[in-house]
Amino acid sequence: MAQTPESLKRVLEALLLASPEPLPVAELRRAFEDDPGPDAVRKLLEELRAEWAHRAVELVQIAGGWRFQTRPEVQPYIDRLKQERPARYSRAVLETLAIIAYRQPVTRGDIEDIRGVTVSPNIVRTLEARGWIDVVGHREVPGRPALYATTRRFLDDLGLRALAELPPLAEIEKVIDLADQAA
Amino acid sequence: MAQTPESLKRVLEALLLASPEPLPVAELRRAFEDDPGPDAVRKLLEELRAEWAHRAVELVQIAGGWRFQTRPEVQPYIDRLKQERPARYSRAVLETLAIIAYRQPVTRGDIEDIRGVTVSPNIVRTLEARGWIDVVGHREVPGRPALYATTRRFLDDLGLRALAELPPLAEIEKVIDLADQAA
Amino acid sequence: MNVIPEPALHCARLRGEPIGALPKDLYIPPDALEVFLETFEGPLDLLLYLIRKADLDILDIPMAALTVQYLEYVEAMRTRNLELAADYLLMAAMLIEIKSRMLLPRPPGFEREEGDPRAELVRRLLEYERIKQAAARLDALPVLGRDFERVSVRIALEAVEQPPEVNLNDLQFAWLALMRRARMRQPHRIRREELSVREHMSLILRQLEPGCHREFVTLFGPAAGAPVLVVGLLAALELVKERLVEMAQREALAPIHLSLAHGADA
Repeated sequence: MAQTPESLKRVLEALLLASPEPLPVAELRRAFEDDPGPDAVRKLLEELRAEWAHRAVELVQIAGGWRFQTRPEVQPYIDRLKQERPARYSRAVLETLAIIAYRQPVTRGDIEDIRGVTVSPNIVRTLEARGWIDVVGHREVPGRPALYATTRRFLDDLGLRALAELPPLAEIEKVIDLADQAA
Repeated sequence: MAQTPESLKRVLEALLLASPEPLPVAELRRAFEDDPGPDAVRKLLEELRAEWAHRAVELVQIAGGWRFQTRPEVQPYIDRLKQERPARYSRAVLETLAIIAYRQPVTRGDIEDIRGVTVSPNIVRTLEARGWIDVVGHREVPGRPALYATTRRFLDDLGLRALAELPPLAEIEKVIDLADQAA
Repeated sequence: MNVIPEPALHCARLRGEPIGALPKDLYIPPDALEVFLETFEGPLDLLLYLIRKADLDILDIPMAALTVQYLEYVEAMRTRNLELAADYLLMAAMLIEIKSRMLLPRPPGFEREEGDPRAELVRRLLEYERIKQAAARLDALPVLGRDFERVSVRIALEAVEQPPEVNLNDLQFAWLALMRRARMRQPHRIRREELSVREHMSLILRQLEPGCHREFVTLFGPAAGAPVLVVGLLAALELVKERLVEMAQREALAPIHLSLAHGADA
């Protein structure tokens, strides 16, 4: 194939459609014998994104790179074809995930301090099995508890480019200084 | 989504793009709450096929149903992308290979003595699978451990005519001495 | 018989349906109480509920009233022979302690240092509430596999995997490293590791994916200065020593490659 912008775009489209994992620009460039350069690739990706704007599949940019994914509107159709639907996570799992996402890296003890209850190993295992959290080290205190953090897969699965794109934590209503109030 | 022919077509497209398996018409119809009927679905699939005629991905009908697949012309691009960055063997594998090359025939025990750590069976298997080492006999001691040596293929792959063409050890040792003196 | 404070039941749900208010003297089946209590994620959640329900000012909690209410719930649990989680009892003890400290007359001048005895409780309640909200917002985000799917167009042909290349230099330097190590293999004191080294160890581990090789310097970004690279190298060596990571270098001064050790992720 000659490398006209149009043919480049068609190749990029095919590569992205064929890849189950998101592809970063640097990776996409490796596919070409003559590297079109990052700017050209980015421009073509933006054009592709626009071309797909009116379809039921969209091209998105997330932490791991660029990926085609179905739009939420078609999910009911897909669900009807699916054997099983993924279960929703319990509040305990979601709160644990939120603490790890917003306060990482944290130990199980940190999570228990914030939630005020014991954290069952199952909860942590569920999130690890999903590939959303992993152990990034150990805190150097007695017992060397594991430090958990969210993974890139977590961002990818939620369609985010970075942790900064998570919904912001609610502002603490007022700066509390009860000591001053009492004084 | 209202079921206009256009929106039906977009949903069919998304279903097929998201399915790793080919989907027969009967299966596709199941995705809709109001079954559009086999003829309508088939007509839309034909239209879709025509729409994709000028792209690097095509919609094809095979025994199992309909599926999207990449055209053969994009295969070189996919291959380049899939090709791992020149993978390399771990230090453990290289050291084991060096020991077998220079000290052959050797047992796993010999390798462990020189490396000072256990040699995992995986390392030996990796080198055997590559066709670079094989078992040339057994040492006649309790347990009759296998004796490993390098193969003809090893010499060929490294561009050597004979083992004698390996860099001489004396030279290597000299390099270490020089380095140690400099330190 | 103990009566469950009635308004609480508004928030109890049985199979997703709210359980309506029950007349005070009606027998409450034990499993209904259980379901009600299960809607709470723990003592902080229960306290928040009590505070919000009674429209109390979280920044100025009337400790006496709140403690009484909380203890009523705990008592109800106890009489139902529900397994009373230690977490709930611990909180009960903490509430009583705060309440009594507030009753103590404080000598003038001590207020400032000691502060309000409720401060820590309020901090925890607010932090928990934020996390609770954050969890709900996270759950509202579209999730792969639930709200959207990845595409998976079939690739017509599959590529053949390329085995790694090895050349004479690799062998020579593998041997060199072996010899050098053999000479140095003598007992040496283990230095106390610095925290920054450990931190970099995690940093390296998390960037390595099973089966993939990464060039050492790419782990730290282009802006990393010499000190970072030195600490990074120490960390990498430590990981190698602990057999968590494997290192490969084609020749002196050539790029150092790191990969996860086999079995490290087991």
